[in-house]
Amino acid sequence: MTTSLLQVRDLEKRFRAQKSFFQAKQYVHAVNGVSLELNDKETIGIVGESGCGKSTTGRCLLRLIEPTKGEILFQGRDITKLSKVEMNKLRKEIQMVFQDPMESMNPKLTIREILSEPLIAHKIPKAQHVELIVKTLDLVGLSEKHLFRYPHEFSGGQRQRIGIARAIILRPKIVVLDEPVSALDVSVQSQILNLLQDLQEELGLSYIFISHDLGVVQHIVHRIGVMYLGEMVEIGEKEKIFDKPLHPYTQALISAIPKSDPDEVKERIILTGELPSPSNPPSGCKFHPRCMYATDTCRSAKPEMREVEGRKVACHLYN
Amino acid sequence: MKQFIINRILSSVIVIFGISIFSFLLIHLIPGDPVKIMVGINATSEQVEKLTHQMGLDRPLLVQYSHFISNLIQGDFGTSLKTGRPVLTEIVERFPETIKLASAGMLFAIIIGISMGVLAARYKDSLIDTFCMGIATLGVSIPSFWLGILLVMIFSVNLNWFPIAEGTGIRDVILPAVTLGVVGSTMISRLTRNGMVEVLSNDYVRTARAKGLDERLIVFRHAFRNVLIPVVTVIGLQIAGLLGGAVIIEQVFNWPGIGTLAIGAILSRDFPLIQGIVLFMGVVYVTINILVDILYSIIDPRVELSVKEES
Amino acid sequence: MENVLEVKELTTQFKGKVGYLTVVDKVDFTVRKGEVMGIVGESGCGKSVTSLSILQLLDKKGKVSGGEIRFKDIDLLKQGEKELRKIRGKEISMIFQDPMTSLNPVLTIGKQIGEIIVKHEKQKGSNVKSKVVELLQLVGIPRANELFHEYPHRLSGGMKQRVMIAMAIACNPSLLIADEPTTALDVTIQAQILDLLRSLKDDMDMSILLITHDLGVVAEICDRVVVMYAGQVVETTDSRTLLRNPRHPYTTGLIESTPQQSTIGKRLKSIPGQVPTPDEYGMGCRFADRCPKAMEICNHGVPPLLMIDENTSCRCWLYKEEEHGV
Amino acid sequence: MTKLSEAYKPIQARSIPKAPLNVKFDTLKKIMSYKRAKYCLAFLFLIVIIGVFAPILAPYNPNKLFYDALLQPPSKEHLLGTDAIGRDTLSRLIYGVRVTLSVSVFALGITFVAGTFIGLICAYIGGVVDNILMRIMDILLALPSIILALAIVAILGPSLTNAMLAVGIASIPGFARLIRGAALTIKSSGYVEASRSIGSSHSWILRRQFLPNVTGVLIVYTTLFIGVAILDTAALSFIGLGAQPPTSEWGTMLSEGKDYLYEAWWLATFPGLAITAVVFSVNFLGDALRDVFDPKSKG
Repeated sequence: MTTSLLQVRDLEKRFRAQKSFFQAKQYVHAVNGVSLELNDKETIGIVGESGCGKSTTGRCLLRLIEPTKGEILFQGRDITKLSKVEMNKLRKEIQMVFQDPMESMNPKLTIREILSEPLIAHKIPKAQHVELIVKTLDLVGLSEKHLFRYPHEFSGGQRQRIGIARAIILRPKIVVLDEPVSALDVSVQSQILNLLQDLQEELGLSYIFISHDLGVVQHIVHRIGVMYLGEMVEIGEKEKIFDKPLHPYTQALISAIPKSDPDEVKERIILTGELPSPSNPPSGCKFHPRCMYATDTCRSAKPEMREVEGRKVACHLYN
Repeated sequence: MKQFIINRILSSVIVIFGISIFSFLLIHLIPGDPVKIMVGINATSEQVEKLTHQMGLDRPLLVQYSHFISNLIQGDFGTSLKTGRPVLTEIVERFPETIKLASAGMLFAIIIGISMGVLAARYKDSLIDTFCMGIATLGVSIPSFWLGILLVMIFSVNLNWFPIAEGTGIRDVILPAVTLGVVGSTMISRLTRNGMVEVLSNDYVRTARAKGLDERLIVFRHAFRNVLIPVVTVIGLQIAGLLGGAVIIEQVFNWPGIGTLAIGAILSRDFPLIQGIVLFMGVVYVTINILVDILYSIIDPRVELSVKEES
Repeated sequence: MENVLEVKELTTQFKGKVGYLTVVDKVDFTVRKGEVMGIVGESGCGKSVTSLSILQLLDKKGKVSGGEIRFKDIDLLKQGEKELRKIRGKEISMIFQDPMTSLNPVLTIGKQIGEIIVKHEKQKGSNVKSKVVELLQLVGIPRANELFHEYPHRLSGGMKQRVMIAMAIACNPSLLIADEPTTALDVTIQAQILDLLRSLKDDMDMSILLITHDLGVVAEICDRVVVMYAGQVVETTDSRTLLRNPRHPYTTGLIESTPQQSTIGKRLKSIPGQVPTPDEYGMGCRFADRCPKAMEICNHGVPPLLMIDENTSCRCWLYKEEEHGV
Repeated sequence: MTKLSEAYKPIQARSIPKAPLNVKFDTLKKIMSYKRAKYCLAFLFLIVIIGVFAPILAPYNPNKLFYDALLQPPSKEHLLGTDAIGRDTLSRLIYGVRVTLSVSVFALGITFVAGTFIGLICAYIGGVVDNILMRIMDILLALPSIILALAIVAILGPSLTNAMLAVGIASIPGFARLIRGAALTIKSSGYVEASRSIGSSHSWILRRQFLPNVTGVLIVYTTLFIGVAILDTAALSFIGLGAQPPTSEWGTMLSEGKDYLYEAWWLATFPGLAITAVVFSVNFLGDALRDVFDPKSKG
């Protein structure tokens, strides 16, 4: 047995897409055979473009969306097999921060009520509530004077701080961060990223950081997984992947990170074509229509994930 | 597109089937013995038995229903107890009058509604806007039958422009149509106004402006079709309202349409006729809605895209 | 080099709850022939309003209340609606941030591109169609002939933005204003669109005014840049100097708070607080509250925008007129 | 931001602010800040008062016949005139408030309870239950609501109680559908998802996330349906299928007045005016409420 905090094996999520009552059922594979591991006090980034299934993966880990197949082992226990009540209890250990803090907070509740919700849900004695809430507000850089305000009275950055406070108030082991800074301005974004790093150190959190922005991801994560059309194409240590990306898609993604240094702007790989629709994915390797190295094998056979140069990659180039 | 229309028709068939069950059950939902109510208190038990047998009410429910349906398919809606004539004949005789009234009302509603809405949107937040929207709120608040009475008082009794007559000619249809139209126009004018205001603030209108197009072209080519999308839906719903409203308005103007027929049937407890009318109105309404939806899919190219997703 | 567009002291106000709020405050910049000029800033700094003010496409609540916008030899602010319509789409065209909502959902792509040719080039019938197909091919849209009759919802975001670009270049404009053209798109698609814009600019000899919040995009494509903060220009210079040697503390903060290769493993610098809203603008420098180098004087007066070397001007009390010897 | 280590120090020393008392009255204040809403509320309140104190306020017994004053135009003795059998119109109008209000409130009650129940059940449970219930609603919606009401009156027989039932039942499908739509929006909202991710129980989510947000919608739709209920019951009475003479009901009064358009204009004017005024202010109030609860759909 490994000692990983969280282990995901062959996670699969299918959605049913039905155009009408009278048509045959169709399935969309939003997530297809994703495996990953998360260690204690580690951050793993899941990156990819829209429709690659990164958010669905994140939601499956909390069973906000029920996975179709696969195992999710949290401290060795398969949480997909838990009953709903048991799962609810376990949510104390795995929390989530959402992309749009305004959307994810009930506009009719005050900050105090929003932050008490996890405490009530997990039956923390009422006497401790205020103390915990104020402490947590302090941790995220807000203060008790904000307690009785409503979400719309805050700026975007402050709202995201509240979102983070709600997620860490129970001192969970894992926080799933779904595009936590995408809606924010650059200067505020860096405040939040720093806060997340501080909290990780202080509270010993593990993060699953979902983002489309490789620039942000490379700054904050330890390991990184790249997804394309529901599948993991490359996963491993951040340094290894950024120094020498192996999968052609990872290469393209990394070269597409806008460089702030004008002299660094040079050779970049511009992918041709569009993202195919997940409901009608290409055969073989799903990336082949946009890949400059595609061969006949890529068109017909799906590449297996294998260990290459210290990371795992799914590409026929490395057989 | 074709797929969409076929789907739409198929689902309507299910709805019509449901309506047939509802109208069939009408007679069975009556508290007590429906036959006794129909023949009156003074009837002998022999008479009751005879009618019960004649209407097939002594057979099992399912048999009755299959009988009911097979008769319907052959165009047999039953026989009116009061006049002894086939129900379908009674309805078909009166229906054109109601259609005449409702379509004249609809026409009026659309003309008044859309022009008031466009006017209000054009002069948004001005006195004109407040006035038009005030009228619209008044229009939904005023009982249609009272409006009818008012119009008669003013235009027939006092001014004598439209004398009260028993006919159903063009001159006679004006007042009832205006009555119906005012009520129908309110929703349309509101929606047109709000739709127009919203559409004009959309990104693609800004794009059109950035292209250097004339304001007229922007309003009519770019904005108006988008405004029509919700308006058409409401017009579809309004048709139902108008058919229903016509029932009441017919009473005010002594109009010999379906409404008068229905009320007479209810007062004289002529159940076969009531069943027939309910069923008939349902079918008419469903048919109108199919037409509206088809129109809708022509205006809005996105409808076919409504893919249902479930986990 | 010849200037295509000169904006002088542009001031735009919006109707607020109490009176008018100045959202764009005396903004100056020029766009030269054949260059890409960037306007950078965070949300709420007035960069989009500036771009909309040029063609006077602001909604009813906003109005340009002062300044001059000189395009070629005319002042756009002195033109009537009718004259402006001849310029919009023909001489100056625009593309917007969200291609999903910027195309009319009920009109075909062919019609939407075609109408601009009908309007400005007075072409008709099959001429229009062949021109539209040509444009679609030019912006890299496959199956242009089929797509002519399609509705926008059938296209992906990247493709829609290409359609917007085709529309914008239809009449060979001298200036293209692109308001956050890649923000709503995926990274790989973003790279495609920037590449397309760059090559079109060279081929068609037009200038581009590019509004963005992303310094990466600036490095990628812009020749010169204006940095805006709270409705004012705080720094103008060429993009290389800006990124290498930022003068204004805000620019410095912005660059340092962007995560990049060099920051890995380090703590990101960040600017405390947030951008003030127009009703919060005080008497002094609008950045003073958040500025690490704030001095006493910063709270008392708005610093002037000073030329501090040949091609750089900066709005900050740290720089004095004497230093550059003008 | 305070230093992290400091944040872990005990905090007894600090005073925790108390919740300001007025927090919960915000909504009411907001409603009152709309001028027209305030006037409408005041008017409706007045109407209710009139209904409650009808015996004191009405100058005469509504059913008292003044044989020497048939079809009298408005005068000092009879402010709004008398009808064909000599009853005082004003007194009948005042007593009519009682009938109209109670009937429409009961009809609305039926719609509200059943409609909300069905709508919420459909939205919350979803799946087959939702499918079946909504198909039934579709079928009922396929009939114009007044036809549906007529059909129900036909089953039950014409009377005021039955008209009330009919109007109430006929509005259920429309109401249920609106509620279901609103509830589905809330159900798929980010904050309900966030609640689930926190591990809150079903009942908690229902109580604290779902209900507070659905109440606004409920209040708005309910006000809008009051108008419909008043109009429909009056219509049924008008065509003789609702309140039966000699009940003082506004619709019935109109239908009686309709026969004397040439002789007595006041008979058909005042009851209509009364209905319009009440419905108008209810609708105006509804509009204002919609602005308060849903700033997006400005009307």
